[in-house]
Amino acid sequence: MTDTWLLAVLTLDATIRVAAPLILAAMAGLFSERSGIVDIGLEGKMLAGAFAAAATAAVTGSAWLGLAVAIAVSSSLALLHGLACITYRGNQVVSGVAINVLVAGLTVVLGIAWFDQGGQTPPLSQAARFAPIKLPFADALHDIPWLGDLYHELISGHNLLVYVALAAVPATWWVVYRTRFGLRLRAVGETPAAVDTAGVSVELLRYRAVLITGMLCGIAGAYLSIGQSAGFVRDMTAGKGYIALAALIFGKWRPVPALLACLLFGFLDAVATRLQGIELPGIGQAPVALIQALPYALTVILLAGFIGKAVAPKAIGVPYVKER
Amino acid sequence: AEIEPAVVFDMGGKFDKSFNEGVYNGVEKFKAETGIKYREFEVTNETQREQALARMASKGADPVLGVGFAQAPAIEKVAKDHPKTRFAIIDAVVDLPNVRSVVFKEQEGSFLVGVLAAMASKTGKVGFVGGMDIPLIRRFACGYVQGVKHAKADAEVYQNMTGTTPSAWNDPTKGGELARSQFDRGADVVYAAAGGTGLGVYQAAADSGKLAIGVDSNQNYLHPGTMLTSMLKRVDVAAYKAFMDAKSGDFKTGVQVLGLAEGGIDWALDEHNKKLITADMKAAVEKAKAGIVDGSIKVHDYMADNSCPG
Amino acid sequence: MTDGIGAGSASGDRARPAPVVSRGTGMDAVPAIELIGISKRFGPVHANRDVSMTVAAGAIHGIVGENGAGKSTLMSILYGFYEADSGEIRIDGKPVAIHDAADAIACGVGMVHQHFMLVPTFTVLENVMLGAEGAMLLAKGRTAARAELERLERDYGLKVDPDALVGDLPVGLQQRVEILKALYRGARILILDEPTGVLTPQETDRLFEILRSLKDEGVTVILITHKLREILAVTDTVSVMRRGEMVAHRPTAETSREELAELMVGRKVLLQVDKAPATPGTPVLEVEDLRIIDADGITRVDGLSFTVAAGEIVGLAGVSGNGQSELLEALAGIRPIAGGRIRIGDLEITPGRPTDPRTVRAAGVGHVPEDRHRMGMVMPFEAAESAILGRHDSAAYNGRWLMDYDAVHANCAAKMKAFDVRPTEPHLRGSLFSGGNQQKLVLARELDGAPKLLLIGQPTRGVDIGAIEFIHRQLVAMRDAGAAILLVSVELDEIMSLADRILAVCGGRLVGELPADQADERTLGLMMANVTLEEMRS
Amino acid sequence: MNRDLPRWIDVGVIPAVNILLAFLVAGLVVLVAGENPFDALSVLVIGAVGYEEAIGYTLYYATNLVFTGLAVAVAFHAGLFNIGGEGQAYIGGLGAGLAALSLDGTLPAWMLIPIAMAASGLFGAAWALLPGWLQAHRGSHVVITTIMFNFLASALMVHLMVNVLIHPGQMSPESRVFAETAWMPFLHEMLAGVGITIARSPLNLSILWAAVACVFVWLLINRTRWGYAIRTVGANESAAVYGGIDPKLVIVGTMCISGALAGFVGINELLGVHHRLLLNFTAGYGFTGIAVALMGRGHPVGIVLASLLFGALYQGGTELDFEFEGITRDLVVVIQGLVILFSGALAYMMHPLALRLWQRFRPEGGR
Ligand SMILES: Nc1ncnc2c1ncn2[C@@H]1O[C@H](COP(=O)(O)OP(=O)(O)OP(=O)(O)O)[C@@H](O)[C@H]1O
Ligand SMILES: Nc1ncnc2c1ncn2[C@@H]1O[C@H](COP(=O)(O)OP(=O)(O)OP(=O)(O)O)[C@@H](O)[C@H]1O
Ligand SMILES: [Mg+2]
Ligand SMILES: [Mg+2]
Repeated sequence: MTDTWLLAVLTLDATIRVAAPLILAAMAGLFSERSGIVDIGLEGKMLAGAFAAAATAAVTGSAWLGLAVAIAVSSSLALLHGLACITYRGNQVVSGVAINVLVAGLTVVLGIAWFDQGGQTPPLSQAARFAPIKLPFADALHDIPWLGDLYHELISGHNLLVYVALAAVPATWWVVYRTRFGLRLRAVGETPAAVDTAGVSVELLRYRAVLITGMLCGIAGAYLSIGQSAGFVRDMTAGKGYIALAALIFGKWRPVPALLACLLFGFLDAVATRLQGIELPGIGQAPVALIQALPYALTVILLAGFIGKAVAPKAIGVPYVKER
Repeated sequence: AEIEPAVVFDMGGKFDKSFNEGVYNGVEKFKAETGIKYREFEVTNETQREQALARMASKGADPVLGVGFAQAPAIEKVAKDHPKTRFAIIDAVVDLPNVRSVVFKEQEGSFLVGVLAAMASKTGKVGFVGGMDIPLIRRFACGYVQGVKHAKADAEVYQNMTGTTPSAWNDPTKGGELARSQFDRGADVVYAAAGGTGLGVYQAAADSGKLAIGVDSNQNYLHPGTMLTSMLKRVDVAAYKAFMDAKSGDFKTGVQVLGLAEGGIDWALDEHNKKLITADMKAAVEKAKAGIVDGSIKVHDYMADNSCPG
Repeated sequence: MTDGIGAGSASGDRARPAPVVSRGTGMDAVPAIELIGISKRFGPVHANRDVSMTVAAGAIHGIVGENGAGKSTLMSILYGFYEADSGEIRIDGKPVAIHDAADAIACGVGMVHQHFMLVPTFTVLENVMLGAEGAMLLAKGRTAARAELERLERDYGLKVDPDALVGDLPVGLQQRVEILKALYRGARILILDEPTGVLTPQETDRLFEILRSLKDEGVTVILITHKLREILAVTDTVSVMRRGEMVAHRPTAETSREELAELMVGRKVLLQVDKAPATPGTPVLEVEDLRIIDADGITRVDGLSFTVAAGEIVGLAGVSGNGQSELLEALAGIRPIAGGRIRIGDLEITPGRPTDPRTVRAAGVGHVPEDRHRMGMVMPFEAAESAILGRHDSAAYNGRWLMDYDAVHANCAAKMKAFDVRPTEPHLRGSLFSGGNQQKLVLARELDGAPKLLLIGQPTRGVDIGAIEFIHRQLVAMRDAGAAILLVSVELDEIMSLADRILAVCGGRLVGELPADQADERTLGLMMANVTLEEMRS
Repeated sequence: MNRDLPRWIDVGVIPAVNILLAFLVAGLVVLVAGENPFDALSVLVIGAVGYEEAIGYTLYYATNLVFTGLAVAVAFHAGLFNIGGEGQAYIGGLGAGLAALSLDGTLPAWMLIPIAMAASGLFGAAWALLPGWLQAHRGSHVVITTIMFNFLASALMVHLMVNVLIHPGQMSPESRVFAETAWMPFLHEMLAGVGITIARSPLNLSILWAAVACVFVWLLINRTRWGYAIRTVGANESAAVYGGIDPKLVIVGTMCISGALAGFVGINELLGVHHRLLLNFTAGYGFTGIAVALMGRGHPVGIVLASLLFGALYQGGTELDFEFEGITRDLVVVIQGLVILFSGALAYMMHPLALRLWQRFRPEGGR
């Protein structure tokens, strides 16, 4: 029984680890998309952040510097996206795709030029990473039945950025629903003209939104390369940006549902991992590919069955032009 | 005249820390020793394999080395078109008069590290992380399982494959998660045959204080203290020899099957892992090795009948 | 482009002007607004050409002009939404530089736009606060805003539930929110662009009361409208624009509808529809006990029965949101019905036998939708393509596989000529035509092929009087040719002058029926408020 | 966008300047990588279009991109963002492969090839059908479902190739080679048949099919009532309903057409080049198709031009990789990204400047 419980707790633990970058990226996307700027480029910004973090950490040996540079690099890409979409009113999807492609190539080119390891950064020492944090009393409380495991395994023992990811959700919620900036943000994604006629600059507002997106993506990237792993390898985001985007849409562009969607993706992934090779009653050992397809198939089913129509912010994807 | 060797790496890229990198190390060694430069190319899509090989051949390169089973059809075509050029392919058999095919008995090496894994495990549970669910990887897994059971009949082996897209070979985060999922279920030694993905597996083992087993190249140095050993597949030697033989004029074509007996497959013991390998373990593994070499231990090859016993 | 506005103000005077001293007095006082030589181009279009205008403080000033005359553009410049290419703006006698809406707000200018600038997913309170939240955190500003809203409600009688979602409000209330927004920002000058286009007579009367009380408080009001009756009713002075130029200024007391109409259009306009009495034939449309329930489960039409016969125009009068829109859509086959029966010629529609717009159209029905932007046209399409919407399958436009675009264009050009759509350019994008011309195009399409039954919603919304005259003449001609016409309009004037019979609806039910010659505004207004004829008599 | 600029500047000069800018920045990256940008550029250009074989490869890559680009564009006209081109191409290839494998022993080429082509279209369409249906009837966002279907497609393919279709006794998960009756003729072979010799390349008859597809898409979208319906649904769904068009039907139908177009990649890759079923032959063409469609502004002519540009980059990039020590395949990806950035996302960046220059220097007239 307790073994099963422990396994369940550990599965949830894995869920959180897997979901953390998705959560950060989904919150990132939320700011941009709520302001009316489509962001297919979450993937690229995350990848750039991952590379910047690992490269900096490898050179300086400091995880914190790595994080800072990741945020800076990802933010500059976000500003580039802003320049293309807000100032020059380019196609937002194209801009996002451009950033993804550019970063996929550039990280490797620079990686080879700087480290000469085929685009990888050197493996990082413990000090250059965000190590797991043991929360107070984690060991002392470990022996309490049920809750001890829960606290020790699930709540304690993650690296700092996991907690940042989890904190990002209430923070996002608070900013979006409780602050002046949030009010304007929500308005500019629905009816930019209303914001404009209210005497607030649509462009500035959107720039600020994409900047926040960039910062959060940078953290997500740093999580991948100097939190969860110990170095950068090419294309290490492996589609997480797209999954985060899917979670955002799944969550109808709202922080808490988006969080739940990320956790769901993480959970399905964690469960599928654990189902590989296990004899299923009645079926026998399911083909590996079937198990691997499970999270994606379930997402489609859930989407079709339970989630109503996702209504995007109305002005999304449309450059704001006064003189129509 | 001096030979003009060329190598075409496969999609993992020459710095994949395992298979392709092994070849890279081999040809680099050749370059360092002979001072002869070689041409190289890393393919990125299916079509480029043939294009690259043909290009090398028509530019006068000889011999041309193809890395990985996926290049077999391309080599076959190009070798037919360039009967004067000598080709070598690693991990596949191409039956042409001007092609040297080098294949390895990965199952044997996997068997050995399986033995080590079973002995090092305190829980009696060990893990395997493969890249993609393809025959070659199943061969690794199958040999490994046999080795584990050989040393500890009641041991359990968890197997995971990383994914279904090419990124499965290059997804260390996923690899780390897979390893952790096996640790969660009680495994304390994990063997990875997944290219770059393996890096995440080893890292996860290092982070959780469990043991990991490297593959292809000697990866013990990556995490001294938690890398139990590495299953060596001497593609570096195969590559080196292909070039060297061509240089010295005794490049033989035909199939070379390299196993423990031929020294093409081995396990790694060096300063990074010698603390982890007890005398018992060393004895057991050497015994198994001898048994395999002399035929008293038969390691089943998955590819022989597409199935794995037990 | 060129040196913005405010040549006179060296340093872009952004300070808020001193409070108006002279309140609503004579012409001798400093005018609240002076626009001097304003010009604005949109690409090749000269929307404003050297326009000048003066509005006295505390006055209600009207602006009239045809569609596309440049009224909205001029006001948008005053509000900082567009920047003029050249010209000067003075407020309270002082030159000001207005580069954006924030400048305008700082100068005490507020504007209620023709198309509302509201966030439909926000509450009234949030909409009012937007851009003037007061503090970083909303909670604080919210309390303050609530108090201020209450004050405005008291002072001006502007009542709205601050916590209602704007998207759920009827347009009349939405407009009130717009006015509240302006006042909340301390507007001393309020611009209203076609505010009455979407209002019922009662709502319009309420609005005018509000405008008058604003005037009493010293607020200067500029009112753009196509309805000359309203100009005469509420304004003090009026300016007329034509083709981007200012053509006349008049004190309202010294002018007349006829003069204004002529100034606007440049020719004499018939303000009254003259039509012969109807000679109704057999019923074409029969509606029996119809019930419609919308997607949210609300009953929109509740047991409605009526008929429309060939050769008559039946007007459906009602405050908007009382089921007329749903009724029209159901009759057109767009919306399923929940109960009852509809018969159009041989076509019978019941809940068990639903239909679709194609079938209905094939049965000889033309449908001019209430909202040309949402349904009537596809704005990014070229006009010719919008002109075949719903008929794109017809053999006239199709070969065996491919469409015959020559026919499509030729047909559109013919329609444009027949309905005087300007410019006569079938290749031009639909969105580039003015509202009136878009409306004429939709009408041309739906009147094509002599439909047996015409369903018409708000045929002249936002359309200038020249076009209105034309559209009304077309409808009467259709009727005389034997078509059955069901006319839904919030414009009582329009219904009374066009319809032969008038049905009043309220809450999805029929309140009563009147022959047009017995209808007057008061009776109809009461009926629309659910007072039956019997109740009126007793 | 700009009514004041003459067309030749708008669609001629400005895009050229944008591409120039992209290459300028790419040149800087080459410099960082330690090579001479001018040498690199000349290798890139010559490698892409400098000799027959290169042109063949460029056109062969472009063929794939035309299919996926058209697929994205068609869906876009209906307001649908089909990210699933990759999966649809994959499954389309499966269709072509299954047809070839099961019929190549019995049918002559003139029957087999059309059947295999049809199968690729049908399978691709089928893979897009469900996302389309879910969007139309359940409101599931097609962006998410098509992403998921990409993953599902690759899982399905790995399973089939490893467990079912693999040619026994070989390492790689590949089917047996099709009989020659299922081979789409190579262009160099066809021309050799009529006495013209050109260099060998993977270029095959599929390119004609791509041309047919372009014409088909243009006619469909711009000259048929179905295209009219597709565009109406894309531009204004309630207007479509008003006009008697059933958006659900249009959405499902459009997704199927889109999926079929993407599925045709299978013709070029499997029937045309590899002549067997294998893994990962789609190589990202589905994703590049998004960029192609958007840069081509959804118009077949634009898509062809964008495909040629990207095809040239693929091929010229391979050449770069061959020729330079310091340049790897990744630099080519960078150049692609820059091209998408400058001539796609920042396409309007030059407009204000161009407008100012034009107004100052235009031949005659003026205000
Ligand atoms: N945003 C815009 N972009 C381009 N041209 C515009 C724009 N707005 C207006 N125009 C042009 O300016 C002219 C004047 O438009 P404006 O909206 O000021 O007319 P209006 O008098 O308000 O008309 P209506 O009575 O229909 O509201 C139009 O005919 C149109 O050609
Ligand atoms: N994209 C555009 N480019 C040029 N002119 C435009 C554009 N959009 C609108 N206009 C012009 O702006 C003017 C006002 O536009 P608007 O949409 O307000 O039309 P309208 O006549 O007021 O119709 P409605 O009453 O239906 O809103 C119209 O004359 C129209 O020609
Ligand atoms: Mg207007
Ligand atoms: Mg108007």
